[in-house]
Amino acid sequence: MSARPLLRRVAARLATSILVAWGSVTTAFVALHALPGKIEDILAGDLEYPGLREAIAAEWGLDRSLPEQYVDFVARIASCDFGVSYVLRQPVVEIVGSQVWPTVQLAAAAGALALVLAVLAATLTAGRGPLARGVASTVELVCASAPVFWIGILLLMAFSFTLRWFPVSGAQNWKSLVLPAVALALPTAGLLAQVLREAMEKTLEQPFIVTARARGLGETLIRVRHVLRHAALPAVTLGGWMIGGLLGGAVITEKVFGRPGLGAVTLNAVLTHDVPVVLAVVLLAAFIHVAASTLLDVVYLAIDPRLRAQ
Amino acid sequence: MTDTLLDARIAAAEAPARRRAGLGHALRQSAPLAAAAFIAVLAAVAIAPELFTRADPLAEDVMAALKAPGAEHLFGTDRLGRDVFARVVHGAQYSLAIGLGSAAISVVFGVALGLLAGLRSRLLDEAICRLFDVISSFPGVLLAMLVVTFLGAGMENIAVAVGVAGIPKFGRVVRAQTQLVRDADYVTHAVIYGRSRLATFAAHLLPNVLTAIPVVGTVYVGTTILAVSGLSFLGLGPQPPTPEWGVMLAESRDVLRVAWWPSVFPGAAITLTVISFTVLGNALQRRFEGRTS
Amino acid sequence: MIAHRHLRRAAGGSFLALALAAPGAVFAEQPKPGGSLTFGVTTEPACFNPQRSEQQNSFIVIRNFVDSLVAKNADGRFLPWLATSWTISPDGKTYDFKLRDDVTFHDGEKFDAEALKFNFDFIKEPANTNAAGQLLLAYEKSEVLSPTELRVTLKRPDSALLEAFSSIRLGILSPKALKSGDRLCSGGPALAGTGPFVFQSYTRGQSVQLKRNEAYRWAPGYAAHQGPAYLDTATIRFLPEYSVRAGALSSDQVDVIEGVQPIDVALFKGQPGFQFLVGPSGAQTSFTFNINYTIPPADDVRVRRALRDGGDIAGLVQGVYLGTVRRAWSNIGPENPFYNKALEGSWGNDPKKANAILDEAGWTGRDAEGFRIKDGKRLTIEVGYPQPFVRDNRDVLIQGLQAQLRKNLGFDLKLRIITAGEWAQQREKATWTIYPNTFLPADAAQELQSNIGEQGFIRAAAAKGDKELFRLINAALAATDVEEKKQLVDAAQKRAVDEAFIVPLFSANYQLAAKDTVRGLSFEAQLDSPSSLHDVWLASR
Amino acid sequence: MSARETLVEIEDLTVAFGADPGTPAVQNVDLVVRAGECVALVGESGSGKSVTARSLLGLAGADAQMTARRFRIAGEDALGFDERRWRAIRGRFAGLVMQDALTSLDPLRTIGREVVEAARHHRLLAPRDAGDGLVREALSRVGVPDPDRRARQYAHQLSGGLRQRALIAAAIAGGPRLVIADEPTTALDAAIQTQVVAVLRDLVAAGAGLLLISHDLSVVAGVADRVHVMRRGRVVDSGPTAEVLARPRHGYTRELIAASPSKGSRGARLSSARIAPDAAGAIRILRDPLPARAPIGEAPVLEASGLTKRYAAGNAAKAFTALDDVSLTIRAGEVVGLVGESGSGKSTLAKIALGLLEPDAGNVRLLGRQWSVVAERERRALRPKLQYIPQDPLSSFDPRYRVADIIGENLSGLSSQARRDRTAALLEQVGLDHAYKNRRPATLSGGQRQRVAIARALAAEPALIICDEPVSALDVRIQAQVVDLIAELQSRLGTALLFISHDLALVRHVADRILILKDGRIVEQGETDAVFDAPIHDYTRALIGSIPPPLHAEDRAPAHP
Repeated sequence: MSARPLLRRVAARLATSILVAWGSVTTAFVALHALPGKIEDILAGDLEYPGLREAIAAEWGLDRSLPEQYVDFVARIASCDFGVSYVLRQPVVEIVGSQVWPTVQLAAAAGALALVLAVLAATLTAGRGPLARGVASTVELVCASAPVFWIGILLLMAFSFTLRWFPVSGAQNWKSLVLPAVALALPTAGLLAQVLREAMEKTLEQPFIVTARARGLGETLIRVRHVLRHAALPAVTLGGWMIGGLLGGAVITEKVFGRPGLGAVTLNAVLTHDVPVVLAVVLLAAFIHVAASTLLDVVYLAIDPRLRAQ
Repeated sequence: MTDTLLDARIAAAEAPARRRAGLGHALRQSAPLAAAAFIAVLAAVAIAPELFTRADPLAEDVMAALKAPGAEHLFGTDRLGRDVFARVVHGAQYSLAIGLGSAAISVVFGVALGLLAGLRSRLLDEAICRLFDVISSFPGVLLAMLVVTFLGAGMENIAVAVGVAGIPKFGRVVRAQTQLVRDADYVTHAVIYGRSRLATFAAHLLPNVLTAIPVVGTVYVGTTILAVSGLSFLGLGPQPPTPEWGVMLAESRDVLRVAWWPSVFPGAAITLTVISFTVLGNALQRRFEGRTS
Repeated sequence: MIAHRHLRRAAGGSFLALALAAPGAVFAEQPKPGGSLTFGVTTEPACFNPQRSEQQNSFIVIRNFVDSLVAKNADGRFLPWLATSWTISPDGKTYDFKLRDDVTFHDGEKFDAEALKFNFDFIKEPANTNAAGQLLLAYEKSEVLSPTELRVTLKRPDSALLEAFSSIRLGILSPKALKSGDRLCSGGPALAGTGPFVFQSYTRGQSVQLKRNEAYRWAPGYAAHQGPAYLDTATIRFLPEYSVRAGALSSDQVDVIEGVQPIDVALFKGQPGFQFLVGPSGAQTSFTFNINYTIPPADDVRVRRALRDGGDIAGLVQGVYLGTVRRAWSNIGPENPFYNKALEGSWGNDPKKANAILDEAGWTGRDAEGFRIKDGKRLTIEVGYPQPFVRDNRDVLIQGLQAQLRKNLGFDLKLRIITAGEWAQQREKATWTIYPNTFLPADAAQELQSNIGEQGFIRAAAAKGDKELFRLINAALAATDVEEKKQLVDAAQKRAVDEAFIVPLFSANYQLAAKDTVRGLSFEAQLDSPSSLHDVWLASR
Repeated sequence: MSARETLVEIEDLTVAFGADPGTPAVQNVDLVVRAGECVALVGESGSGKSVTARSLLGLAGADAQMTARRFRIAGEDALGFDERRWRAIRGRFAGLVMQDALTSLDPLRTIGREVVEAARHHRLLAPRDAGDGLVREALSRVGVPDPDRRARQYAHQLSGGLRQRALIAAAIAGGPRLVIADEPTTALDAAIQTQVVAVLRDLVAAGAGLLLISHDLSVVAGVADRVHVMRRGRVVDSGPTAEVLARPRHGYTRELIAASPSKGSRGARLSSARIAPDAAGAIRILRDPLPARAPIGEAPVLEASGLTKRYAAGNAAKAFTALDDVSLTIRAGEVVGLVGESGSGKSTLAKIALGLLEPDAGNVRLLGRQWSVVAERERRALRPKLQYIPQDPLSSFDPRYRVADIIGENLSGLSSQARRDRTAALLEQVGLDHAYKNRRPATLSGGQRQRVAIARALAAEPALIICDEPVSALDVRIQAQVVDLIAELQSRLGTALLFISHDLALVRHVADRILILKDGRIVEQGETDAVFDAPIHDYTRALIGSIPPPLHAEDRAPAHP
């Protein structure tokens, strides 16, 4: 009963992601050709060697007709061949591939932390006294409104430079993950906690909560067993956006903390006009985003039986 | 009718865990006012920064570099001896301009596409929704980076990039709102009165869809300012010596160990601005929702 | 035959700083092998292949696993390295090198005349797209005379050739590695040189792992010791942020860092437990504004001179760098034997005169913002600074000059951070206006040629360039006599400064901060940058 | 009766809330509930009945301040209960059944888990017992067929009646001796109401004490042993049910009794009803008549024939026929009642009649002209002649509009002055003060909103108004006022009405003719009295049987012997 709509949704999601990939690849192709200047120059980016432009022209088949080039371009990217970074003179897949893990690690740690913080904050303060709510929502608002890099800088100032609890940079061990993850998590946590609490308070006013109380359930049990699941629904809806935010935020956070990862690679690529690398990173991020959204859809369906029935 | 008040109060009392007067209530009331006031001041600062500081935000004095905040320099000086207060004050215009500019892009295109999707054929709706899906699949920061790679760094370019990234956010709100209004009983009623389609569109649909925009837009301007400051921080936005807040933070990062003030004040400015827009937007949202339900 | 030609250089020099920084009682200790060291550097090389890399900071890493044919000493002399000796024909067109016979590459291949010839021919071949090809413009061919003898023939005399052979950019790699294809940029053991360390692994975004080359017996002539390096292993960590690097050293996460920003110097200089070392400013050019004098308003020498003299460069350099670098008078580094010392004090910081010549040039009007105007146009020139090269607070210095010119002259010096690609395009079309740079270490005449010569940044508009300057530089490059070369290089520097084709700003140098237990740190004369870690050892505390 | 155990014993209960303790929500309430009896609390929304009921579970609210001279639950003094003690009471000693099972059962949990929760929480199950047996038993007890399958389903997958039973099952699964049912039947169709009431009655018969809360006296009349009528936080009338109904002491109780529509109220104003005791102490109801009605015309206003509407779903099995060959005619000045349960096709029929939906087959003519299956452009000129009064007027008001705008919107082609005058006249006509023209609808009460909706419909001077459950969301007295208003205006203006309702008594009060709709078909139609007195179709009979008996004795007596 529940499998079919689920499959349908996943299938729709996958179709969307293929569309996303195709759309962005096409956009990239059009952009490459629409930009002023020769494609060789755009792709060569920073550097210039004798013979480089000719090599690029050969590799990209620039002597052929546009439709041929387009088909070739799409086919290459479909087979995960993003070509060679002419700036770094390495296959793009290797460059990007080697940097995915630290970024995913950071984003995942921050996401998990944000989730824990938000759930704690919301569960402890939803529907409670005005003071607790006031304090919590103010803190959340500040967290959600402060730039992630500023939070990072403040954390560095306090815990690294002054207290020396955590290393200043790098990705050597768990300790070096703490501050970046916290910096990245706080804005997300702030936002998520707001949404969660709002949802929890709405849920707490629902009749079935009264029913549950009337069965003798204690406040904590009610929050954990009944309220949290309902509050999770709007939070899950927010999830896709959050993943995008975490990935984007990771780029900035990595810069602040001098962490390796996609951030450093991408930023360098942007600044050196390394189009193949930027393109690959952006497409990869979109792919991760779509995959995660699909997963969230499944989670949503798992939580809410009402949707499964449709 | 005298008992309506009492009835309402009792009804309120019967709903458990409802928000009532108290500190939270007072905050709820006064915070939007404070936020609106802050934004008003910010707008004034952006329009006429000279009225608020006589110091030149670009005037350097390396001999007076990194002076701590004090009577002479309210927010201290940065590593080139520039007055941080003057730079923060002059920075307001950039944040507001880029924030509003990119929000405007999102709004204009989002509203147009959202209305089209909400009103027109299923096919068009589907096409526009997929377009939104495509755009929103890219994390905003990375989309902006792609734009910068092609078009180069600069204020206009990141405003465009962030604006484009925000189109789906807006478009979806407008589309949902359009569908909501389209199917609302009061639009059906306009048919019952014998109103023409165009008249209904003008009298009910458009106004009710558009009233949602300032609400969403206000919060969104805050989000945009945040996004833009991040891109500036990465060096993709306005270039030094522009006293843009994100740029100031990027510049002052190196001296953080010895001087907190060049980092803390612009950061606080961004945060307060974003908070103000969020608080004001949320207050508008509550009023908006209160009116419709 | 002229063997081992060299220039005697002035006393003093860069190593003074070294001596000053090293605390006493160090010299009594004996070097001790073993241990590992972590070195925090500013820049993650885009490419580890020396023949391709154009990033000066990449050479700090590469030097550890790549050797050169000859070694340039701090006094300017060339010393043996992989070549034990060499002779140069009187016409300056034929070089005969005698090679060591005991050298092997990290991949086990033997180093011999054949391998050397392969390297040169490989670099020279345009299809291989090697940046180092620029250094072999005069190269015609090589002949293997015997396994230990190679004859290099030039198309024309090139006074910069030995300098080029001492450069890491012509570092020698295993022919097998070169033949293996395009992957050398990403490092790893495949990038087989002959250096004191083997490139073990590279983690992008983080670090490079180096391991001692146990077979190493061929240290350069200037090395403090022969035989294998002292350290077992070394880790190079990429820490691009100033504060992060300084923090990493002070919190014991690394042993040595490179690139210390002025305000952080006090953290280490003279502090117990730390040492602070300043490298020479001789090999690379000074940080200099190169002005495109073919485009208005900079085609008017009065505008250029006003730009040159309108600000207090010495004061700015002091203010920004807090005494850690010197203000520059020429674009050739002050510790370079070809430095024109006579230029010192000959220009700069004369706003009064600068104003007068601008008035004279017709820039008499003022607009609402106080900038000078002429025929309704503002007196404005843009500095286009490519982002990848922005470092060391150099943008800050430019902003300082910008503010002064605005205040003193009403001169609108714009700073725009551009992309490297944009710079490349500007250069191709000669549409750039001011290009600020320091140039890779090379022979002084070669440096002049690459910057302000016919082949320099202005090459696309060379027809409109300064013929006298071009003549001096070309002649210097071809000169076989050192004294003659020195005179020509001096004259070229003087012309460039007098005509304000350039505005030299400061002489860059490398700075190292390290724990005081790290011994044997030094700088390589040919590069100005830290030498390989071959001589470095760790003292017990 | 005195032998029975006293479950709840309350004297002089006052409940106030933190914000203003000066005006308590409940004042001086006395209440006793014994095992095996049903006690009802009746009152309008806001009367304090729910607060009273919930205070028995300690659930009046976090900032509720309770005082009482006596407050004994399960024989203990509950004023001193701490939260833990209360929790031991809830679900174990007393179970709570609320109004809407769809929202009162956690929609994300299966019925089984909801039912078993109280028992498990109070450790009534062996640790390893999954509780399947208990669930099965509880569901069977309230008459849920196929309990094992239902236990695996979610609330939204059950029909309204089953859901409500499941909710009751969840409340009694812990074996409580006291069941508190707060409006347990309000949202249900009449027939299902009857069934649920029967389940509750069974509980009482089995020995449980039942506290039944309702706004509808007629619902409790058949179940409750004793009734307390509450108003503004106070009990104004109480006693054995028959006693209270027969001799209501308080004016309010009388109003409640008199205001409910019935056969006897036809042609009279509901809200004018007064109760006067006769010499024997029994009550008599006096009502003012409505204005004389214009005779019903011969010309049909609306003629529909053979209307059929099918909805296709994703698969053929789910496709259903909403309307099947429905024909009806409404003549000028006639009031036609349309009765049917939810899902019977009432709304579809209304939409087709309104020209908002095209039938798959069949035809509608309005005032002799083709109305269905034509372009909207062609309908437009005729639109003013057919108006609509919805159940929930608020959603039919543009949220940006004020009252005057809402009414004015239906006054096209008038000068602004004329429009203002007409609006004022219409407001007066529907009994709203002129000052209301600047109010926003969200600030109006339910009755006032419905008056605005009526004024808006009248503004177009229609020949026919379709009233779709116009008063079902209102309290009895307000309902009476609005029904009176509609009836009065109908009488005076001679507008035909199609009056759609699930409330048979109400339809009987207003309609000349009645149509019974079931599963998309008209199963019975005819003159109102004829249908009520001699129903032909089984379904009609069942429907009529499910009407609670009239509250007042006078109406209970057969009018047509």
